[in-house]
Amino acid sequence: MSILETKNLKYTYPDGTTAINNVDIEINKGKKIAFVGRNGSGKSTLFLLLNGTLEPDEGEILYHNEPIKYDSKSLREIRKNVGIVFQNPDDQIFAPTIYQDVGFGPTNLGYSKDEVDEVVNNTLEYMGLKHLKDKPPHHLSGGQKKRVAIAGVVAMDPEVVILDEPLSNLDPVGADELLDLLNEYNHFGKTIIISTHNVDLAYQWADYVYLMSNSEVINEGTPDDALSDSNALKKAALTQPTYLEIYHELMIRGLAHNHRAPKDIPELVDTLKPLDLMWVNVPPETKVGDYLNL
Amino acid sequence: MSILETKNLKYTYPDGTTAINNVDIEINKGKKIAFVGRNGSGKSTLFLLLNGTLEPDEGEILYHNEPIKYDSKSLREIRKNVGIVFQNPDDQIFAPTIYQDVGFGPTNLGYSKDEVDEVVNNTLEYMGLKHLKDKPPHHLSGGQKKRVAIAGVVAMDPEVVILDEPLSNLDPVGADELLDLLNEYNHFGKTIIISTHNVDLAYQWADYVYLMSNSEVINEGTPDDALSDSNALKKAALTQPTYLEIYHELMIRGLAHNHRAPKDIPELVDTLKPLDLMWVNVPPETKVGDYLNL
Amino acid sequence: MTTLLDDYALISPLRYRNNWLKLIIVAFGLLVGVSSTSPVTPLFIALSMSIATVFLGKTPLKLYLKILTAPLGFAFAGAVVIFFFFGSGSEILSFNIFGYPFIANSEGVNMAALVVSRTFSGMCCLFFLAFTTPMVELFAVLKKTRLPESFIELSMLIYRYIFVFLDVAMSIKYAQTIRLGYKDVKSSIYSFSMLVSTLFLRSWEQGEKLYLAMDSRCYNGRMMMFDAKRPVELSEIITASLYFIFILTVFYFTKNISVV
Amino acid sequence: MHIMEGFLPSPWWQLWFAISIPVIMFGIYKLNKMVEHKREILPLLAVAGAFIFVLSSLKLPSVTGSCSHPTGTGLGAILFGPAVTAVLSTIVLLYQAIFLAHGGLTTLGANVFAMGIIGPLVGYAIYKAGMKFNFNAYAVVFLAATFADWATYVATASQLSLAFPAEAGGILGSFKAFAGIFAVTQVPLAIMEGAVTTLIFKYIVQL
Repeated sequence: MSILETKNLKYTYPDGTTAINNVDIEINKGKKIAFVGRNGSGKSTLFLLLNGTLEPDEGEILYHNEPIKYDSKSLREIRKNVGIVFQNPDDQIFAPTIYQDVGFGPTNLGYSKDEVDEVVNNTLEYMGLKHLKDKPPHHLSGGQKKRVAIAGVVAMDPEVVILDEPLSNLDPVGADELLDLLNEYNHFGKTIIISTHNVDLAYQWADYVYLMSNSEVINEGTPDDALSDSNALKKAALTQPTYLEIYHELMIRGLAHNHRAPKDIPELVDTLKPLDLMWVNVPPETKVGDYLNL
Repeated sequence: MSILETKNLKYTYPDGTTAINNVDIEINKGKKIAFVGRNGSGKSTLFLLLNGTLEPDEGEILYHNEPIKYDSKSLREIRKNVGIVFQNPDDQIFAPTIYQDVGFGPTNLGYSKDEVDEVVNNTLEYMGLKHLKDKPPHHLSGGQKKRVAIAGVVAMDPEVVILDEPLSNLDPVGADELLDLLNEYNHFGKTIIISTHNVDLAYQWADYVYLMSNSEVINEGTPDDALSDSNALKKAALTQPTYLEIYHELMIRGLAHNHRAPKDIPELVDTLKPLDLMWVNVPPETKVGDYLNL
Repeated sequence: MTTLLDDYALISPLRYRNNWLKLIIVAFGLLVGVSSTSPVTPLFIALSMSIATVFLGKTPLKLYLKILTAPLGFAFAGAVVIFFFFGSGSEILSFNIFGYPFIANSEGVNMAALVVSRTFSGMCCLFFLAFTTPMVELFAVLKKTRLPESFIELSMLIYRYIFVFLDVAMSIKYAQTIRLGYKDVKSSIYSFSMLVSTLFLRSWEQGEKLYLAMDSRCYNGRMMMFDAKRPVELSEIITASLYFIFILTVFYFTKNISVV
Repeated sequence: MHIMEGFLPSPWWQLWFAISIPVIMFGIYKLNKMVEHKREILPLLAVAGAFIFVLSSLKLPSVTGSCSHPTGTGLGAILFGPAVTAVLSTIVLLYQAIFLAHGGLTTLGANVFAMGIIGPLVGYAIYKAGMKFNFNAYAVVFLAATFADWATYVATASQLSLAFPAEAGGILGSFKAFAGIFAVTQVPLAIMEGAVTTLIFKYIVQL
């Protein structure tokens, strides 16, 4: 079921630079989608178009198969349902305490005081932030701020959550925690869109990948497909995902099974042809007790 | 030859949290050194101690085997020679144009106008920024800003350049360009220190690695040594470098040579036992033309 | 580095006491201090507020003393003027500097002592408030006082961005110091101008991002208020009342005491 | 430098509140109208307020030896008008009192009058007059910001001398003394604030 769709989208900044050109995408419900591309390839602009903050010069955006309208009532509707988490949490957290910040969206949606209280408490609990609720944002670590920024969006109960470079500046533990959280949220049927320049992340995490370069979508498909075309990747100035690259090297040398593309190290090792089950063609002149040179 | 050395260094923030505890390090001339650890493990504080910005509570820092003194003349000397590039370039580019920004340090060193001009032009040339020299910094891309920030430090001709998370927020191309630049600078005999939470980067790039956790150095050595001890890595909440992990998996299954630890994909694939040169022990009952089960 | 008292208030155990009670105590101290006619009562108030801040509020004593010296510069500079120029009465001290006569008389000396003690007392009351009641608690109080909502909203947004920009300012200043930007007066002025300009640009950009962030979360002219329940206990009311009576008694019996 | 808590005796501190409050009320009225008309102004006011605070908390080492600081109100008046700047200054002064122990609560009225009302008014008047006569915009901004800063400190000195008139020469006599300490030392800083504001203004024009 398509939630968001764009048709022939084009957007040019007031100074004349084209930021989005000819973009056709379709976001399906409950999926994990990654937009992969270099900085400046148009990902962030596309996101601002998707929640109606920017208005396209050409083409249209369909939300549940209806074109977005740009009057304030329709915009509220779309912004409630398509939440954006920006890259830098300091740009997004503006209230004096975590509790107030997470409550900002629900309050503006017109929830009653008790409803706001319930939603905020549930969200904070869910995001593992309850103990921080009375703290001001500047007392939090980078990873905690990131989660508060997400909580502020999640509290509005959007259908789609868009995250711009969600793992930037997080260390490995922080990144893992955040991915777990996103996956869990996705399990509840929410659609999640991220942008990243990290092909490994997109390859391991996403259900569907859009490869962007120079304001256009130049490739799309499952991660295996979209991220194995080396011409498209070259155009996007990116390289293959590490595991995929190793797997291809192994395939070329005949060392790997024609297995499905490996997503982690155990899977990668499993693609290797297991030596202890290998059949060897013994040359006719072999004598009993000889060593065989394969 | 040791340029910087710390002995039993300890630093506590005014609010009582210990940021550096019992740190003994030795930085040798012309090396590439990486400090690896999670965010908040003390790397940035250590850097501010190394160039005299913070004064340790206990222990001492030796610069060319002489303890650092904290009078303003000695501090000038140490700051000229130990340059720091912070993580966020926006916080360190403050002049109206790139040219003025890069000239800031040399001017403060008391160079004449002509000398400043020469140094700045050379540095900009070297960093590939010449075409941007009259631009205001806020129009630059992230990668360009990073290079301007480095140019501002390099223009003071320091012996040691310290970079805090140099690759953060750079896309793969930007990251590669920056690493090339750092390696080239290192070839001219400059000592380079970086901090990172990216074990893969430290593993592939550094000559020597310090692993930090909880304000302490918990392991050190060549990247192969320092980053293969899984207990220490676990304590630091990090994982093994990808190539090393795959290599170890292969070793466990007897699929790899006891090769030196691989640093890139070709090296990794080379560690695999080449099947066409493998010696097989043929059991006595084998007949000519049989298939052998290894 | 700039120390903001708010950071200490957030971790003070007194944060969780009733905000109104704290405000009433502070208001009482301020008003009695500023109305007193002898330096004795202000000194009593200063002492009691300091004790409360350091022992009940768990403010580090070293920090408290350091912060306390900051206003003294202003107080003494102002007091010196009053000392020599204000009022009439018997002459106590007089001398000439470069031909200008400096004459201190009893009224001036008394007024100077009074003003210094009032400032001292007022500052200690202010410190008690600042070290035990973080701004996030005061927003709830402001809301209850029916100040216009836009004023409170603006205060809350300013509060948040003060810390963001302080961070930026500190980082830039570090970067400048490391490149020897504050080695002498001339370079300090130059560096400071650039710091301010950069900071302004960053603030301006942040303002645009902030609008974007508020708008994409359906901003409709409403900010959420912090509304913590901080019940007041009977014992606290009794203690506070006893304190008030004590101070008023001191006030009454010492009102005619003067230094000279 | 603002007047410290407890420094102004009755009835002076009440008097300054009485004068400042109506101005602030008018400022809030203007603020509401502005925000209603153009919602994106609120975030800009917020960052401007935070900027003014941070500016005033950055003490300049070794310029005059006193703890003078820039006020930022000249720029505020040019950008948002004096009434709204008065509201911003009030919030900033409140935070300065509570976060930095700089200024005070009973003296808030007096400080708002000096920094939030007189300063912006002087700056705004110079700016408007200069623009009307088509003087060089940068020169006008420089003068407006310089005098907005300086007027703040002259106003502070006046408030102090009104409360503590000298025996010889009365208010004027003590004004000389207070101005010597608080206003004359501020001259270099006021000029600097003017220069920096001009620089900032140049940036804004470019954008």
